Amino acid sequence: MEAVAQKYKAKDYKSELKPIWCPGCGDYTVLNAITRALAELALPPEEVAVVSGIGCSSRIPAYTSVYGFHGVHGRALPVATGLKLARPELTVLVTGGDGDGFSIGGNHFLHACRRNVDMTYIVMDNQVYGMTKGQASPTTSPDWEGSKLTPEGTGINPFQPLVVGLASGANFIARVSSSDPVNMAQIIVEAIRHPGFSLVQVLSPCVTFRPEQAEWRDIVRTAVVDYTGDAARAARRLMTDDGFNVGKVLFKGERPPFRPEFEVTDGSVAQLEARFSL
Amino acid sequence: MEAVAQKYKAKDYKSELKPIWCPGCGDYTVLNAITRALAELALPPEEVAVVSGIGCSSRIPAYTSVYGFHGVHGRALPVATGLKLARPELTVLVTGGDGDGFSIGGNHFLHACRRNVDMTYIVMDNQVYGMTKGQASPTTSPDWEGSKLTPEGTGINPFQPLVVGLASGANFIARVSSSDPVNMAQIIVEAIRHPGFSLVQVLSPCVTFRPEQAEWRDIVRTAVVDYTGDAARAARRLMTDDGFNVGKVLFKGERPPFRPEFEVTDGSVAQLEARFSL
Amino acid sequence: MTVHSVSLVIAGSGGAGVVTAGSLLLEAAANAGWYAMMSRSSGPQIRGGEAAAMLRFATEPVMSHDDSFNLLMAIDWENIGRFSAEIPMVADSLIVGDPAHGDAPAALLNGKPRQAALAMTDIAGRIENGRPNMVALGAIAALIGLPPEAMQAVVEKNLKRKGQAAIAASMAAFHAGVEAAADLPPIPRLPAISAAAAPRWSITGNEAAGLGVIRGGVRFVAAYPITPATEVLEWLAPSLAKVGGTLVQAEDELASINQIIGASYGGVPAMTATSGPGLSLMIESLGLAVAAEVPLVVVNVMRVGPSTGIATKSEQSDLNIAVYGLHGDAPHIVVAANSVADCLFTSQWAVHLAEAMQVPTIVLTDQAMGQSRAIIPRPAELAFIGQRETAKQAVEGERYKRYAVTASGVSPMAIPGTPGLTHTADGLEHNEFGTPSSQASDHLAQMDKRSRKLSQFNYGDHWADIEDFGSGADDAPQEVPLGDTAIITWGSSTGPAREALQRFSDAGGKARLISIRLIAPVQPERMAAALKGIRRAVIVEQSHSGQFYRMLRAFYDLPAETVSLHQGGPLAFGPARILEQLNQWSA
Amino acid sequence: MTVHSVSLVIAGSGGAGVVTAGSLLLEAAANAGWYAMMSRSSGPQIRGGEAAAMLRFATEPVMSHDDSFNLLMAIDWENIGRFSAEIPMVADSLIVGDPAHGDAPAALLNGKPRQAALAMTDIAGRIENGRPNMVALGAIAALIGLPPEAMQAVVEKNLKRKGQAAIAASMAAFHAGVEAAADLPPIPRLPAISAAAAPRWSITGNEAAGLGVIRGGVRFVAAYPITPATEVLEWLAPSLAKVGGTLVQAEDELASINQIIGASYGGVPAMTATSGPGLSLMIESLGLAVAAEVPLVVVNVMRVGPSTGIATKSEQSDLNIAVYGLHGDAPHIVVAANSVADCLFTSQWAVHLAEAMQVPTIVLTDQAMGQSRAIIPRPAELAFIGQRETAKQAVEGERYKRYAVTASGVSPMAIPGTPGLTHTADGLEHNEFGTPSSQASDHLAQMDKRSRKLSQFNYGDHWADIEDFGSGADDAPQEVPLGDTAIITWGSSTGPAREALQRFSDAGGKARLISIRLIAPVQPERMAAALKGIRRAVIVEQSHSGQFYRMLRAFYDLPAETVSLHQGGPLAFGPARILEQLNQWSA
Ligand SMILES: Cc1ncc(C[n+]2csc(CCOP(=O)(O)OP(=O)(O)O)c2C)c(N)n1
Ligand SMILES: Cc1ncc(C[n+]2csc(CCOP(=O)(O)OP(=O)(O)O)c2C)c(N)n1
Ligand code: SF4
Ligand code: SF4
Ligand SMILES: [Mg+2]
Ligand SMILES: [Mg+2]
Repeated sequence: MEAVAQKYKAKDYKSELKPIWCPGCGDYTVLNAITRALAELALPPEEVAVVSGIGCSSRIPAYTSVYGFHGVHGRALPVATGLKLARPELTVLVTGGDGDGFSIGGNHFLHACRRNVDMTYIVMDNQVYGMTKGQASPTTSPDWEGSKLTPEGTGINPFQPLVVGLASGANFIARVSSSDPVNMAQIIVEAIRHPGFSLVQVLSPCVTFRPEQAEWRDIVRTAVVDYTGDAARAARRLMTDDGFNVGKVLFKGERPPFRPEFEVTDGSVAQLEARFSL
Repeated sequence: MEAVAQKYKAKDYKSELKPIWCPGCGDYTVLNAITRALAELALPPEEVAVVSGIGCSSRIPAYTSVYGFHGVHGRALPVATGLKLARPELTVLVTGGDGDGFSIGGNHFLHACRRNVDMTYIVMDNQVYGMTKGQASPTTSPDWEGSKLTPEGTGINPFQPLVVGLASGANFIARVSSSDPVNMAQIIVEAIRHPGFSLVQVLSPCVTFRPEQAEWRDIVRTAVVDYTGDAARAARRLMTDDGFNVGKVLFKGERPPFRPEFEVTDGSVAQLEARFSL
Repeated sequence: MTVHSVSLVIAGSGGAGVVTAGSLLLEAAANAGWYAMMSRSSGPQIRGGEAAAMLRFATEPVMSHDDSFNLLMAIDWENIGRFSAEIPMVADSLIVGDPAHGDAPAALLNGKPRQAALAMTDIAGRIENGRPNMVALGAIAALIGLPPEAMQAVVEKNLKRKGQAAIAASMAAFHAGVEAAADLPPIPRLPAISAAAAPRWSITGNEAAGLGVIRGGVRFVAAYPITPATEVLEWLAPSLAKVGGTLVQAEDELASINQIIGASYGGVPAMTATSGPGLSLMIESLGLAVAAEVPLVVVNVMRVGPSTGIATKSEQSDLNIAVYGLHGDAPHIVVAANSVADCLFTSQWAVHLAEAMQVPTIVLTDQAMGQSRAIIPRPAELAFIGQRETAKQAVEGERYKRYAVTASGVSPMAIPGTPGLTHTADGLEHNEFGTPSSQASDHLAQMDKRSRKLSQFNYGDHWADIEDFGSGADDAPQEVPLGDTAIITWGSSTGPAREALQRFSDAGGKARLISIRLIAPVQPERMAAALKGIRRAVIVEQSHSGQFYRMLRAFYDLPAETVSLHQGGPLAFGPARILEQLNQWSA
Repeated sequence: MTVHSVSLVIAGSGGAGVVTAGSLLLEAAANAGWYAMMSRSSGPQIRGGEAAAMLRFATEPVMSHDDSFNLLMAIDWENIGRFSAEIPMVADSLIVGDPAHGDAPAALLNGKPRQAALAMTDIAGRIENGRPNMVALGAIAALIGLPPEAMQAVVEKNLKRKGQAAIAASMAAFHAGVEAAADLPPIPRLPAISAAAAPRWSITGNEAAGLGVIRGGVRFVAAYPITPATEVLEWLAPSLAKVGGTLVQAEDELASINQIIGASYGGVPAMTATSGPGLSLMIESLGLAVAAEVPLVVVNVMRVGPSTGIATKSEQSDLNIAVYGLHGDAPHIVVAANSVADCLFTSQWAVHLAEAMQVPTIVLTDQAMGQSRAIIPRPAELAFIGQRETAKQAVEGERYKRYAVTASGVSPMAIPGTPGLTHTADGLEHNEFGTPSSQASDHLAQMDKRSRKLSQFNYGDHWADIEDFGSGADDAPQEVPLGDTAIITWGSSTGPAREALQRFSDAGGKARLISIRLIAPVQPERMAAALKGIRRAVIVEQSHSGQFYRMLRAFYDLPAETVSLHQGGPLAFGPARILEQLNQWSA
């Protein structure tokens, strides 16, 4: 970011609360990137809201200094939808995990992509339920035997968030790695700026229950192609990639965001009542 | 179907109950096609189960003579999943509507595709909530103004069931029209025979709340290309088609169905208890 | 013979236009200066099929259906027998059928009603574009004393777009029916009332609930359709648009409840409407609204349970889930409307309560009142506007306490957009700042606060409708009741209870009605005052297990002699059954 | 000074191995012929952070924690003050800390406990591979009278894989701790018991619940993780595999409840486990299981509510949702375990009840018992195996009635695969065949049947544990109780209540314990018998609003003098608070 004095610094968007996260958790970087992005956008903290569900990653709101809402497991997107529709002038971010967003919250994910309300959804994908101490999430590979709940592995193909997001109509799709917070901040800036529903998948390792994810840092590579606006083409790309192409926007759509008409006529409650009058 | 005497006739799979459907409803044809398909497969009625949620289309089970389960709105797929996993020898069908399956039931749809349990899901898509008297469903076009709930149209892009099904891992995908019950029956036969999760979208008009769908009969055309087993290619095709290519299988995958190991060792409850003994 | 009220049913299959005929009659009754109520019943078919419109007309506002009907006018008989339990016909009753359609089904004849024939098809056939249902209406009008002018005005209004010829044809059929009625045996008639009567509305309970929340200030609604609540939402969609609000259709009830949580957190009063199955799905997030202290209103239009039950029929059996359904100790508000008209008051009041206390509020209505249309006196203006205590200004050097422990239990809420007061609202247990805490002391402080704000609020007299019946009864209930007997009831059972009490007092009895509107939090002191001097009570409700009775037992001291009258839906209590209990005591 | 029980806490931060130390101690205690119970508490961090292991040792089975602890052994002090409310230290108590880590936090000193120093770090440092927590264990063993051999055996077993050197190092540190304890002030000691004592198990409540359902016949489990129920599922996953069953991880609780409905409809007894938020999401489909009459078991391990509340702490506040949470009138079964050991009995019984009556059954346990490990006497074999009444053979010329109205209310169920008995199970109201019906008569018949099957079942003596305390008390409760006082309680509150009664009777008092296991359906006749001769009752529960008390009031006739002792979580009732109430009466 530029050297000139900014109106806000990243730390202006941080609260004093000490995260409950394990040392080394990828989510620290995400918190940093979000605060950097907000500083870059110079948004007054009171005009930003961060909404989340439940999970380690869903703890983000309270660690920021903006308005936060920490709801129940899997329901962050509808809360954010209601908030943004009722208060279109706010900048609304949603943060959460792969379990919160793609397991219990899968239906809202589908319909949020489809509805295309102007908000940015940042999913910290660690391919595990961290908060409940290490069970397989939808993005976990079928042969991971680290969970007591599925000691032989789940045997189920992983959920592909970006492909499903695209198929459902997300208007902006990117994948980033928590090992590159500066790039992540830039992509979040873009995501927030892009109208409609923006989806940012963050590869954010869980050092405690998936220690092998420390390797991600070395596996990830910057995606070679630039984004496309053609959904069918993006779909083919995403369906054939291995999940480690990061650092770039992968799809940008042009659909106008959903914003119901607040057709403020000169109507009054009295007029509504008149219709019942005999 | 063949002229030789069959073990079962389609009518053997019908119950005596008179459907509550409106005269002309597309669902009558679907009921016929399902019973034809079962006859073709010569499955003993007691070895078949049809599971559904709530909606006009979800009434199918009671109109058949097989085992039926009519559950709550949106939850047919998990019921069927539990049933099939517990009783792998049964043939399990799931029938329902676009609202039941893609609105309230969307999350189970995603995960059923992904989990790939061996069953066949037949969705009667009429782009409306028939049972509750005509509201927009996820597949309704954004500018349909026929619902009092969304008198200006929903303004939301329609859900693309086959694209999302494919993106989530469905192992067999087809689209058929209720105007061609013979073809539909054949495709249902194929779907049942194909291992894993099979998705059959039926364009099944709601004559009451979407009378304009009477035109579908004339609009639909038999898909020109044959199915592919390449998901990325299928995705591109499905994302660019207009939804009226019917009568053919569109995708067939080779993923083995999910069937948890019932590792029946010589284990006994006593052995489990021994682990607590001091 | 003129009476206070006349009850009749118009029934027929499919295209018979039963409901249209009923609606015309209702409107005509209003023109005649009467009050009226109309409910509907129909077969299982999605569209078409048999239907019955049950109407009651009276010279005073109609609160309930009668125990039986004076008249059944059957356009045809197809499957009409299916309604027999809902339309009791007694010896005095008159069944009129069209000979062209054969005989009345036996199921309708158990009470040995009188029978008569009206050749509706024939008569209509003789008039160009004449329809049997208009002939039926003519006969009905003649039988019950409805002036033809009253119908003329309605037909003109409703058929205006179809042109003069259509109006003429309809009225010709109507008048032919009036004439033909001369040959029919009489049924009770209502006296005509001056048309200059008090101003009146025609409204359903579902519309009234929608209007109520708009009056209360709701401007964001999330919707997922479900019978019999859909009309609340369908009425709201275009109406909200007219007053600067919006309705969004959600993907399911989990989404709709969370959308309104989001909107309300954003400062816009919000609501949704649903029925039992949908309410079940909202339970977890209602708890979130309790813990995070987000005001909202859920109108739950009850239908027959359990599970999918009977979607189109009424029962008062969601009391338990509404009051006790949330996990943990989760204080919230439950209010119940007790008539079509009261749907307006109660839902408006609900917005006021929710906003004032930052708490989710469930409004219970039911299919019987929600889908019934009534002619009611024009409702009063109400002062209940949602008014949330907000924090507007940061205090220098002080960190904002979203969940400040205050004497009232209400903590001023900062709305996003307010500088200096950013915070995170949380469903996890938290301290005053909203920071998650697992300390017993924080849990206790917040639990106390969340229950205190409800217990200390002044609900005024609205907690219940208390009415004394019997000579000497005044408008306002007396300090000491006239008799020593009370009916305690709620919701839709209030109408029949009121009517039973009216009959009881007409026969010289004295008793008190207590119809509870504020179901939770309970009001033991107010109840004790209302029960002072009461020795005997009968608890009336439409639930198989007596949910209301059990709840009263749990929280109130009831008179030593208390009888629980409960029955599951869909049949409502007739006033007679309640009266029987009262009479038993006075015998 | 030897006593019946000794209570102690081991606390420390992060890697201090507090929980490991506690577990070793627990096992060693078993070797010494003692009984024991261990619960845990930890800070908000996902991993690491401060932790405390609370242990109580006794010569008889341990039912509850004591009011205070005899000893706190702190490996270090970091954030340990946070536990002060959970680990009351009184004047008699001894706090032992390591001088290397400074002073004890003030929050722990309110009760003015004695303090002493033990240089664990130093001592351990002098031993190769010596660890401070083993030094602590040595000191504890010496203080409470645990024979070193008992620990030797445990260390050998647990470190076998690490080799002889590791064992030697650990035992060296342990013995150094034993020696160093000579300088510490004394605390109460337990007498050693012959190792040839009755056979014993070491088990947690969550494991016991898992074992119970497997014993009852469950072979299909659907799972969605949630604290503090996850261990039930994690224990079941590999265990089911060993007995020919299976566990499937579902996408959410809506899916898990419906998966088990499907499996059970398929004839395989099925269950899931969850906690408050998950139970909320299952509510709608529990109603489906009621209406469609599908047996299943849900083990709900309660945590602090409302909403997400405090996931890791205990409260008895899901009683309401479990009993009343379903919409409509939806009769089902709710049972509650009242100790770690009883989790086994009650969950096994639950499978039996669910299958016998084709009804969903909720088992309530809680975090306190679910996540506590206890040394218990080996549980008895139980005859409760799920046995469903099935229809096996079509009757010529008769259509199968899935929902036949029978005297018992139970209708023989045809399992898919059975020829000639195909039918559709339905959550819509239906007639006997299962055909949807909106007739009041069908609704009533099915409602009656569904409630009759629960009310007519013979639950035997298991509905409650009834125990008389006081001289003359026998094993079996007397026809007429010894005293005129009773404690009525349930679940985790039973342990402290039992202990209070023990102390009360040790001091010459007489009173009765009624711990209700069968929460719903209620058993008014059995309760009336149990309360015969009782004039005073105290109701004990861990809920802010007194849910259990209100439920008792709603359904039972309680003694005229009834006191409700209720408090929200996470702090459990100490026996002393209950005893105080008893003493107040006897004074
Ligand atoms: C209704 C409900 N079900 C289950 C839980 C338990 N739970 C809390 S967080 C979580 C999973 C979190 O996983 P993810 O979203 O991937 O977040 P992470 O902790 O990995 O960042 C679960 C299952 C809950 N809080 N509520
Ligand atoms: C939890 C719940 N919410 C809402 C409903 C009301 N409902 C019944 S069917 C239905 C929609 C059915 O639409 P679809 O699945 O497309 O079936 P169709 O009638 O069009 O065949 C709805 C919303 C319900 N029964 N349960
Ligand atoms: S458990 Fe995993 S996801 Fe959670 S805080 Fe620790 S490292 Fe991060
Ligand atoms: S309403 Fe539509 S979907 Fe339902 S039965 Fe009638 S035509 Fe079919
Ligand atoms: Mg995760
Ligand atoms: Mg549909």
